[in-house]
Amino acid sequence: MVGLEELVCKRDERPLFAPLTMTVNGGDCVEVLGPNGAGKTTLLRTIAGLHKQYDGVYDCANFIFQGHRIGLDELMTPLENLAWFGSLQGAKFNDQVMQDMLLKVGMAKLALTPCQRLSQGQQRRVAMAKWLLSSAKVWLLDEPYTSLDRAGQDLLNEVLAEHCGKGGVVMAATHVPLRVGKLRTLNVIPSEADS
Amino acid sequence: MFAPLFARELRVLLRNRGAVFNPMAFMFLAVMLFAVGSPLTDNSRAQFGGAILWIIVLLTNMLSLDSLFRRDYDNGVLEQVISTAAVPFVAVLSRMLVQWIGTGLLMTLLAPLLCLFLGLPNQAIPITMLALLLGTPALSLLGAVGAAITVGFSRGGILLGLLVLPMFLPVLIFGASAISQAVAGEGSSAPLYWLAFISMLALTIGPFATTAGLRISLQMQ
Amino acid sequence: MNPQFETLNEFFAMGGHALYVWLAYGSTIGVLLGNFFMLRSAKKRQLRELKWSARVAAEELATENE
Amino acid sequence: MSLKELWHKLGSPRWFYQMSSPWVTAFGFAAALLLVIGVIWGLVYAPQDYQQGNSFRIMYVHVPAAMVAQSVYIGMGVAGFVLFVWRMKLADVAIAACLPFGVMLTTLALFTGGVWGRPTWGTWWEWDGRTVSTLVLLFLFIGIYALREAIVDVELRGRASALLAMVGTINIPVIKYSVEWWNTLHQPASFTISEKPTMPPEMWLPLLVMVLGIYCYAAHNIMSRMRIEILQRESRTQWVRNLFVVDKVSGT
Repeated sequence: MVGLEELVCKRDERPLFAPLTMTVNGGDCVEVLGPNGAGKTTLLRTIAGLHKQYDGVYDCANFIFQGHRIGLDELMTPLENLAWFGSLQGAKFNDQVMQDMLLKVGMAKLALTPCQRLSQGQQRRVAMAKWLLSSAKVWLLDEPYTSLDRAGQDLLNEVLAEHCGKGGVVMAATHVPLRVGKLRTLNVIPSEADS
Repeated sequence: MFAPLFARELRVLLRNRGAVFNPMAFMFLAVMLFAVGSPLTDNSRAQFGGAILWIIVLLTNMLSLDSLFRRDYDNGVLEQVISTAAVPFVAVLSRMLVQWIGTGLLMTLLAPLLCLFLGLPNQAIPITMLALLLGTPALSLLGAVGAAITVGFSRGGILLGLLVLPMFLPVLIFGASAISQAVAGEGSSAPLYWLAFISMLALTIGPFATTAGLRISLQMQ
Repeated sequence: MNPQFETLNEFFAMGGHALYVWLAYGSTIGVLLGNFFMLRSAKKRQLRELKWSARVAAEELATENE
Repeated sequence: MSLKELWHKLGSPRWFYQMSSPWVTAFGFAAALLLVIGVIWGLVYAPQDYQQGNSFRIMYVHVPAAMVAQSVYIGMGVAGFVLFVWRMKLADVAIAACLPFGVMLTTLALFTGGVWGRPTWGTWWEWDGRTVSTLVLLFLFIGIYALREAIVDVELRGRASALLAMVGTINIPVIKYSVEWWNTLHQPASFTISEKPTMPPEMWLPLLVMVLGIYCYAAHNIMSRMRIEILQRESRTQWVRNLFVVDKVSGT
């Protein structure tokens, strides 16, 4: 579902890491590992089509992307954010379904509170509901554990495992080890600093 | 797909009242400064009122453009739009349209008040409103390109002005002369047609260029 | 086609417009020439730098091969 | 060489560097020759204007500068299009080279315009249609310049300035027309300094020579700037190093 072939991301015309080749199939959970500054974020942004400077080939369709920035409008409620996210992809989510998802991530009580009053961790949970609602097969997640509490991290693991179990794909850049059944690793090795 | 996205933007506009209210307050403040700073006689009011009005409209629009994509850029909504939307163009277009509603359309509705404060005769009010209605879309659409390119800089304000104000010049010329011709009691259909043409041209290139500009700016993160 | 001026003095006077004509031509020629020479010196400086770094690179390569 | 081949080769800065060398020299000599002929022709042989007298001769330096400055901007817009659509690196080099030259030429046109305005209008600065168009052109150049200064990443800098140059180029006709229109409304009842349609050949021929001369100068200047820029950007590549290693061997 995701294919990388000799993919090298670049910034300011300089390669960030050694070429990456990988074929990710349905059900795979891929941990993108690498030291700080290796280009994990840039790799995910490239696959999501946000970063355009690269050599090599990649192929990825039907995905969602979760970056450092949560991607919720702080003036709107979680419910409105979810509905908006659906309309971005031309889908219309049923109210009932949205509520179920918010319940699942433990945010049902705050469904009608503007996001600016939610904590970072709570906003992350809302984002999780967003992934669950979308029909995307591939989840590209950048540091998904950030600002989540213990329970939240457990929830995340559960959600990821469930997604992979249904034949979905997760690619996550993280420093916290993922606890998901079948785990694959993609090592991002920074290219030698060219002086 | 357009309707729900457009509705969302409208809702944001209603909740983010500062983004609408502050530029309008600035506009009236600027009108006051002009009126007090230059002792306009009745004659010169009729002569320069249109130009002053349009200059203030231009500056107000430029100020509000700086925040057009700023919030969406900072909170990650923009990268969601560009990466996951089925057609990012539609979302961007609806954002631009709502920006126009919050500035250009509002200014059009407030035009009688502006005319009153600037001492323009009553007979000029309909033409002034029409000129604003036809000319301000060009400001929002062309200005959005500059806003998209500068959104990646933490302080893009002055640069934004430098980029978009030269492109606003035709709107100023035709807009101001539409009003001055109306004041003089002449027909002002020629400048009005031109304003409509410029807005149409801006509509054909603005949204595409803005989306392209946002794609560039998102790579700066 | 004949010269429009009888004497050299007349030519320099430009019919009373000397200041403007010579200012305009002087500034144009000055800018064009100045720009040309500035570019040339920039090019020379760059060539010197590149030659230097090429030599450094070549010597490094030679020591590596030994 | 077919057009398609040429197109592919243009993608390689190295190829441009090697092929441009004789062209730079040729344009340089052509510019020198044409400008010397044009200046002498314009200063000495062209007839006086019946109204403006000898100050009319300023036209021969002012009009070409203004014309070519505008062409340089449009050229930049075309380069922007090429960069945007085909991601051709050379186009970014061209934009980078056009910018300083364009700013310089536009400023020169404004300055000589003012110097010409003093004896004709009685003022150094008049808000004439041409003045305004040229001033807007200068602001358009400065805008792109400022944008390029603000972006660090080479590729993004190129793409952003390409986008802006394209939008600006589309806008230039509208701006020019609107300014002309404005000018006919506000122009005081004095004569305009423009090439009158009745201008006799002995007046416009030197102008033609000067225009061609400035075009050649522009080609020479922009190409040499591009060559410097290419060497700068590719200084780490083997082909640039080889250029100088060979020099050294043949020199010893």
